[in-house]
Amino acid sequence: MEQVYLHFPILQVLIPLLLAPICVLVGRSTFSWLITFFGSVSSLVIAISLLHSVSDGSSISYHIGGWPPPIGIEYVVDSANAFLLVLVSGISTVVLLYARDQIKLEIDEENHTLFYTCYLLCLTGLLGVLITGDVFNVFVFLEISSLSTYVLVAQGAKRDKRALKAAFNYLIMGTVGATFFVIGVGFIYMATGTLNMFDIYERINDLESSRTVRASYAFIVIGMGLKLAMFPMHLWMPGAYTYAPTVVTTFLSATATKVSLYVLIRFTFSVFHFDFNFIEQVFKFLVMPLAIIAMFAMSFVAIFQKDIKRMLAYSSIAQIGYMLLGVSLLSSEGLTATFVNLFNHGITKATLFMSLGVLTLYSGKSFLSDVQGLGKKMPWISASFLIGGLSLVGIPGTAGFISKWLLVQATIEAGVPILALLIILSSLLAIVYIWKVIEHLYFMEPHSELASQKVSFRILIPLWILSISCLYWGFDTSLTVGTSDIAANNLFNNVIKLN
Amino acid sequence: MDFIQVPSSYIFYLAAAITFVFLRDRTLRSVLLICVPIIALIQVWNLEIGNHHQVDFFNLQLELMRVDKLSKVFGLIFCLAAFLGNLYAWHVKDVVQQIATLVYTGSAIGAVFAGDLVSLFFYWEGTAIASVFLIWARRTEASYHTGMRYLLIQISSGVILLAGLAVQFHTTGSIAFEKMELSSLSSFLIFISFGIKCAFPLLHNWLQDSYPAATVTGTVILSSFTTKLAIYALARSFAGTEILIYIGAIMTLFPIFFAEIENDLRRVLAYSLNNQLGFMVVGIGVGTELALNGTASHAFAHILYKSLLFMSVGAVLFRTGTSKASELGGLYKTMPLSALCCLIGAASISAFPLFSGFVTKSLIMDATATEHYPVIWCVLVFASAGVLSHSGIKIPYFTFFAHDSGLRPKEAPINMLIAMFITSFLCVFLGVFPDTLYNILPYEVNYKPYTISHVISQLQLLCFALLAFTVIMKLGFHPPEIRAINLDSDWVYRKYLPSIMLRIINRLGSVNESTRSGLENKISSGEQILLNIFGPTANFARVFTNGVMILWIAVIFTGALAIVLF
Amino acid sequence: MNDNNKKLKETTNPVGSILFGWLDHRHSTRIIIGTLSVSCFVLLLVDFVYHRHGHFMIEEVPGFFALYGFLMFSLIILGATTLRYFVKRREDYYGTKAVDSDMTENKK
Amino acid sequence: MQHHLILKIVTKSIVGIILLFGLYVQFHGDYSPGGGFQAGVIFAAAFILYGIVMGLDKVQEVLPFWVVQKLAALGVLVYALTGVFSLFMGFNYLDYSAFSPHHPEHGQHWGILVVELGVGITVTGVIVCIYYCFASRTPHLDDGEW
Repeated sequence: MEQVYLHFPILQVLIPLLLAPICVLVGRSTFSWLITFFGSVSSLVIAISLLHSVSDGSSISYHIGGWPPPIGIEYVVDSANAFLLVLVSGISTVVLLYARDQIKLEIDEENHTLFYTCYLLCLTGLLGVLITGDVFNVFVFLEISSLSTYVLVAQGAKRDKRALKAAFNYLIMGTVGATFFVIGVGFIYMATGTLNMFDIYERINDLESSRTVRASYAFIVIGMGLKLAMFPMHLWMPGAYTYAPTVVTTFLSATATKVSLYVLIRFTFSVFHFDFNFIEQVFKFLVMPLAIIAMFAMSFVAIFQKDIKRMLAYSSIAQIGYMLLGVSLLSSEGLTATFVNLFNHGITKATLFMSLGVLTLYSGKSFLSDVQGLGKKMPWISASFLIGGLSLVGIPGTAGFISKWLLVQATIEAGVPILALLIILSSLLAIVYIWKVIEHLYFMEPHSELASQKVSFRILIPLWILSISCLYWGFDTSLTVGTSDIAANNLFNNVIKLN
Repeated sequence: MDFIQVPSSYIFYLAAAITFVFLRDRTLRSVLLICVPIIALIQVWNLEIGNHHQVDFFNLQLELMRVDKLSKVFGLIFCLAAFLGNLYAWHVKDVVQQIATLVYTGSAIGAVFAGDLVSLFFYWEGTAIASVFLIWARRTEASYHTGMRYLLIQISSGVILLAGLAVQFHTTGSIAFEKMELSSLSSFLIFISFGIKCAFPLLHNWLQDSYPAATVTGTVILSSFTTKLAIYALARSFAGTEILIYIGAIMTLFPIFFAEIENDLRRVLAYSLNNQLGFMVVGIGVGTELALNGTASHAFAHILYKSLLFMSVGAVLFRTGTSKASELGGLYKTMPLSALCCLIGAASISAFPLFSGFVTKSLIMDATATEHYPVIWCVLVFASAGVLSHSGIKIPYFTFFAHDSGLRPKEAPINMLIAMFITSFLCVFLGVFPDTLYNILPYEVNYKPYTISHVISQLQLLCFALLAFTVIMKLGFHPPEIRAINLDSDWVYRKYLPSIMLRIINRLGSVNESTRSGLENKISSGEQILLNIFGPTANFARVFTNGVMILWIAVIFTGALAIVLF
Repeated sequence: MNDNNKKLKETTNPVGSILFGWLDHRHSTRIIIGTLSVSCFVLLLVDFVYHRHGHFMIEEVPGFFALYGFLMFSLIILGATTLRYFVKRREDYYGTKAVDSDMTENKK
Repeated sequence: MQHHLILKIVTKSIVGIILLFGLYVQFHGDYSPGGGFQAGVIFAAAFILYGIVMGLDKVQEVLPFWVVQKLAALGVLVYALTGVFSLFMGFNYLDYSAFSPHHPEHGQHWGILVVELGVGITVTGVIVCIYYCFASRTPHLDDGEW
């Protein structure tokens, strides 16, 4: 116990996991919030210190129960997942800062404790997926996060009963996805006889022609495709994001799909060998075309949406297209771009959903006409939506620009400049739908009956933390791009330097 | 003295931030708006030659303060113009305009000192985005549409610049913003990008479209920066590129005719602006020291007298609510001071001796002559007569004299008058003491504008042109001022292409045509097609039952399996 | 008529009457045209007295600039009138999407 | 079920035996078939049987809803704290050797037992909780409810 930091990998997951039952046992709304917040902050602190210690490209391994890797479960931290650990726990902390007020309005008092419990479990699951080095453990944590997510989404039912149907759809789709995934994991186990990622990597080398291995990859791609809302398996997503409570939407949009994408990347690079012929084929003929279709089709769909939350959900699917495109280049640059995109899009979407949530706090609906003219009445919040929107479009000086820029560079490096053109074209579509919101915010007269609402600092502070970080990461790219670069190189060369 | 080396643009951005956050008091804001350019002016004046401020961006090193004599002269005049423009706009209460002005001028000055293409690109887009708010600030539907068109063109200029810079970086690994040859793809793209902002022929129409659409004060600000920034960029990168001479010559020519028949006086000035840019572009194309001096000094003088003209017409617009020649006339009775300033501006732009235009334009004319471009020289002389016709005569004559319109507006507000006086003073001062200006030019000047030959030939040209005007007016041949607009090449994308697009869309789409009429409706039919594919009720966005979703998964999975196994 | 004149007097700016008051004089147009013609004539004469130096031969032809200025100005007017024949359109040609019709509406 | 006297009598006598059997499965799980999950289900089965026969109100007198909820959480806590205990003893998480550092085999034995206890508590709680939720569901929803 004297060297706590040696146990940071497990504490990362353990603290929220431990606090979840405590939340239930305590059973008071305010206490639960405090506990949750404490858990989230300590996760963030741990994640940052982990990121710091692996920032030189090394990795940390932790053996659960003292059993050495191929036998026991191993937790591995390298720059790839440490980076996302920071994103997930950071977003969670910021979201929690403002959750208190928002939750009071959106969820019945008696459900608060359980809400926070589920939130903690969801956080546990996401962090666990990221940190574990065991393929079956990935599935377990994925299910922990997914199951609690279904509950969280269903909590939107107080405002709109359609949340229940959305949560049910999500449940079905998520479960199907998880099933596909676990079948894939089963096949891998069948072929290699081990569950440790790095052990599999060693053993799978000669098994490229094995049909079991090939089929397992197909299962995993589809399973994760469902979870990360890869077009056309995204159908659960607009509903879930639209009807879930704002806090949940904000948190999920910034983290859940990103974590699933991470799993796909991790499996492609650290479990399978990315230079397997069949993997290249999958990315070339399946993922890349679907990603490109998603970029355009979903942006067009977003343009025609009247409900801003739904519009942003579709925009997320389009953005996932960018990330998948980055991965499917199967190059180190593409992977860097995707990692930066994961991070930047995470904070961007969180900013957008959060400011939207505050804008529609009192009207309770998020149609375009509901935010009409709020630019004057709620200048600070509208401004932060504006910043988020600019970042989503990729205006220079915002975080979004950095990720698009890297992606464009990666496509040019990969020798397919036509993709760069497509990326720029689809960014223009993003301008259109963001502009529609801005237009309603700033260039229209507000509804007269809407009195000016005071927004407390507890909401403003987290919101502006996010908005400013949207801008900040547009200037200071040393952390995002630097870490992503190391992460991508490690994954690409499969360097796991254990210390 | 590290403080003095920070990028000047930061001062403006900081002021914009302060304005946005703190200043609720209108007077304080106006004071700030006036003080900031003065501070920047002092800073720029004291800058030493050299590269002062580097920033790391990705793996690139950005030069934010490249100070040499060329950038310094542009920096100075930009600060001066910002000061005059803000003084003129003292009465404006609109925070949006004030912030836009600060960001816009800051970006322009930043771009002047940018030592590499990446930071140039950022500032380039900064000017585009900030300036559009000066157009939107008028808050009418028309200004909104005009602003959108303007923004689209300005942004595409930036995008092309970005493309050029990317190609250059990819091929040479350098992002230096230096002199380049018009031989590679990258330089060609950059050239086009500069050309758009510089309003090259056929790329020019955003200028005439947008400047009359901005607010009274907005146009004064707009007229000073965007195009002159492009001139600076061209002078920096493409000095001595011969094609510029011909482009410039055409630029001096065609706006003359349009200006002559244009009714909106601010658009007349926009055409005139375009024509003056032509002189500068010719100077860049010639590329000798004398010619570049001419370009820089002409830009300097031009910013002043063009602002002055826009100010006086703006004052009229401010007081009467119109800037159309057909509605104005006889205003000298009640706005004599504005009329006087307008006359000084007109004399300067027509290059009467003792006014600023005379001492700067002749540098360029002389350079073309020395380098033996007789045809170009003749064109420029011709264009000089043209300048007299629209800016020298038309603007003051139809606004303040001509037939009495019956309007009796009050004299311009005091702040506008002060701004106009200072500008007039500078115009005359530079004309009388040209050496003040010559001393800050990029190269050493051994040129005497006031030789007897030169003065006489110029006076002959101008006086006889005036005589011709008198004769033509007496004979009644002068095109009358009527309420009408004139088509320019923007007609192609504002009317012609949309109609072609619609024809194509109509061919493709099976849209019920009988119920629709007019172009607007047809555009919306294109939207309708998209709506049918992507709209909320279309297949792409519908919420399906779980069964259908599972079916999709099955399809995709079969695909994946097929790819993997075979 | 008298009333109207009075009203004009009242609204006229005092500075205006100092600067441009003489324009209201009956013969002001004649004075201007006269002055212009005389100065043109003088300038033309100077050409025959003083030998100008220029870069091109043609510059040294007496009266070149005068002739060039006069002719070219007429050419511009002629060209512009011709151009107007082709490009003139009604003010509301571009509908609500251009400021020209905007101003028209403001006037109404 | 009001008239099913036999059922009621049999239930009353059998519930105790089921609970006992549950305990047996629980604590012999480490070296014979069984363990926390099975034991939890058996435990829950006893309460569910009681609930089915005697009615929901009666069983909730014995085991109120809030207790069930807390039980579910408590089990997880027991499990997690076992791991934390080994952390505090200076071992890796869930390293059962911490329970008896000098005889690791005994430690493993103890550790498994405690962890299984946690699992058993949670499973009991969750299963009963699910039963309560279904059994106490509103039979019919009005239009307004939706």
